[in-house]
Amino acid sequence: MQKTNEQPDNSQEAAKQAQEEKKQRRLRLLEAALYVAGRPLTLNELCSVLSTRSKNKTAKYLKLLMDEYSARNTALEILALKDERYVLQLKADFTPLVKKLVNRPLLSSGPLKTLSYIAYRQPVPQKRVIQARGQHAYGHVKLLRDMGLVAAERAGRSMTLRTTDYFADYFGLTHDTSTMKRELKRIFGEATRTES
Amino acid sequence: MQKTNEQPDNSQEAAKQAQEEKKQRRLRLLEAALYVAGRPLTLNELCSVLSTRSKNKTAKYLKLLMDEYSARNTALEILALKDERYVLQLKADFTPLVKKLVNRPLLSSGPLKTLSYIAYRQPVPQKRVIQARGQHAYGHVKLLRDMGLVAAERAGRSMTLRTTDYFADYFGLTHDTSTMKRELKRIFGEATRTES
Amino acid sequence: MSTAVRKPFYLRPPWNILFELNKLEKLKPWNVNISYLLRSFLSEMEHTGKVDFRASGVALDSSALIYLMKSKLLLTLQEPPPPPKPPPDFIPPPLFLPLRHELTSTTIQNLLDVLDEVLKGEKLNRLDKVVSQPVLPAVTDLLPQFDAFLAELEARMQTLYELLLEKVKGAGIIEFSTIIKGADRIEAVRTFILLLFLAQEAKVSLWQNEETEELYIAVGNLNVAKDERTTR
Repeated sequence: MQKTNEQPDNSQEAAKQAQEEKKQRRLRLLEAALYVAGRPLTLNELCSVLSTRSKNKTAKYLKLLMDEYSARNTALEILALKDERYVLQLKADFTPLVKKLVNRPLLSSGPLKTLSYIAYRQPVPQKRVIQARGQHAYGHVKLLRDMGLVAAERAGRSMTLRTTDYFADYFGLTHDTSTMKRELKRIFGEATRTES
Repeated sequence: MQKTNEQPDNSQEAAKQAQEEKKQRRLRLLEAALYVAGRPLTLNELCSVLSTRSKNKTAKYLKLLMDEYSARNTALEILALKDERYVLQLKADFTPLVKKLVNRPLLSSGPLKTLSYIAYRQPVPQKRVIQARGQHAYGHVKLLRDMGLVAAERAGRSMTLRTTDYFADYFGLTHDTSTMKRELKRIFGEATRTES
Repeated sequence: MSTAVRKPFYLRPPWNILFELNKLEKLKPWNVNISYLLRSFLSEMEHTGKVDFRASGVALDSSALIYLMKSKLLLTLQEPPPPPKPPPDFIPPPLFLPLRHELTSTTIQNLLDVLDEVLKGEKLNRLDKVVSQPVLPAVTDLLPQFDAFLAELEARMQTLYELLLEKVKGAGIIEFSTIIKGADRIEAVRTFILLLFLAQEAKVSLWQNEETEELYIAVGNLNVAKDERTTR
C-alpha cells in the first residue's frame, strides 16, 4: 500500500530527475564539443551535436553552460562571439604562465608579426610581405601556410596571400574579409596607441 | 572595544582567505597547464608551472584538482598515469559523439611524411632524412622539433633524429623506445608488406 | 697683402678634403665624388686664373689615393652602400593567439598512408643520387663592373708603360710634362693616375723637383741615387 501511495511522488521525482539528467547530458555534450574543437563553433554545429534543429534551445543550454563556467572558479571560459559562434578557451591572464607547454609552433613574435601584417594588408602580394618584413619572412609564410592560417593564390608569376577562415576562428574574428579588416584596424589601432 | 575583540578573528579570517586564494591559484595554474598541453604532463613539468621543487606539494594539489573534476558533472576528466604523468582529457564515452567536429590535422602532408619517415627509420641521421625527403625537409624537421614530436641529438658534426614521448602519446604508442619500434615496425610492416 | 693672408680656395670645403690627408683616412671613400671634386677644382682654378701645379699635384695624388681606397674595398668585396630604403610600411604588432586545446584528426593510419609514398621517394632518391655541390654564383656575375674596370685599367696601364719604355728606349728618366705635352687637363689627370698605379706595381718610380715642381718618371732598372728631395 505504501508503495501505491508513494507512486505519484516517485514518478514526479523521477520525471524531474530525468529532466535534470537530460539537461546535464546536453550541457556535457556542448562542453565536449567545444573542448575537442578548440575553435569557435557555430550555433548550427552545436545544434547538430544536440541533434536538434532549435537554435533557441541550443542557445539556452549554451547560456546555462557559460553561466556554470563563469560561476565556477576555473582557468577556462566560454565566450559567445559574433555571428552566433561560441568558443571555449583559456582565460587570457593564464596564457603567459603556461605558454611554454603548448606543443604548437607560432608562438614566437616574428611569425606572428608577419601574420598580423598579412591580415592587415590582405590580399597582399608575397613580394610586399617580404619587402616589409625581410627575407626571413619567406620561412614565416611557409610556416603560416603549413599551419593553415594563411592561404596563397598564384596570380601569374606572383603570389597573393590572405588569411583563412581558420585564422578568423582562432582570433574570434568575423569571416567576412572587409569587416575583419575593420576589426583588425581597430585592434591594431588600440595596440599601437598604448605602445606609443 | 568590539573592534579589538574582533581583531584576532579578522586576521585569522584573512589568513585563511589568503591561504584559500593561494590554493585556488595553484589549482587553476595546474588546470591551465593540463588544458593547453593537451597531452600528459610529467610531475616535473607541473612542478615548474607552480614554481616549486616539491613533487609532494604538486601531487597534493593535483589530487585536489582531480577530486574537483570527478565531483563535478563534466565531460572532462583528469587522470594520473604511470610514470608520474597527468592528463586532462575528454571522457571516453563523449568521443564518438563529438568526433565529427575534429577536422584539423596535426600536420599538413609534407611534414607528416617527414615525421613518418623519421618514426620508421629512427634513430636516423638528419642527413639521411634530407636525402630521402629533399631540401624542404629541413623546414619540416624544424617544425616537428618545435611541436615536440621529434627530438634531435648532436653526434659529432651530425644530428640524429628520433620521435618523442609526445609522439608516442599522440599516436597511442608505448614510451619504451625498443617496444615502440617493434610496435611501429609491426604496424608499418603490415602496411608495407604489400609493397615489396 | 690681404690676398697673401687669405687661404687659397682649395683649402675650403669641399676641396679641402683633397689637401688634408689625415682627414681623408677617416673618410668612407664611397662618400667622396672624385670626379666632381676634380672638375670643380679645375674650373675654380680656371676661374681665378691662378694655375697652381703644386696644388693640382696634391689634388691628383689625393684623388688617386681615394680611387685606390675604392679599388681595395672592391677587392675585399665591400659592397657600395645600398640605395636608400623606401619609407617603412606600417607593421602591426603581433597578434597573440588565444590558447585553446584543440584535438587534431591525424591518426596513426594517416601516418601509415603517407609512409608508403615516402619510402618510394627514398628509393627514387637513391637511384638518381646526385652529389649536390653548393652552387655559388660565378665571380663574373657578382662583379661584372669591377671586372670591366680592372681590364680597362690594366690595358691603359700597359699602353702607358709601353709608351714610356719607347720614349726612354728601354730604361731612363722622363719628365711628366713631356708625357702630357699637348694633352688636355683631363687626359693629364688620367695619365697621372695611371702613373700612380704603375708606381704601385714598382714598374716606374716617381719623384718631384720641389723648385721646378717637375715630376720625374724613372722607367726600367735604373740605379737612381735617392736624395732628400725624393718624394712619392
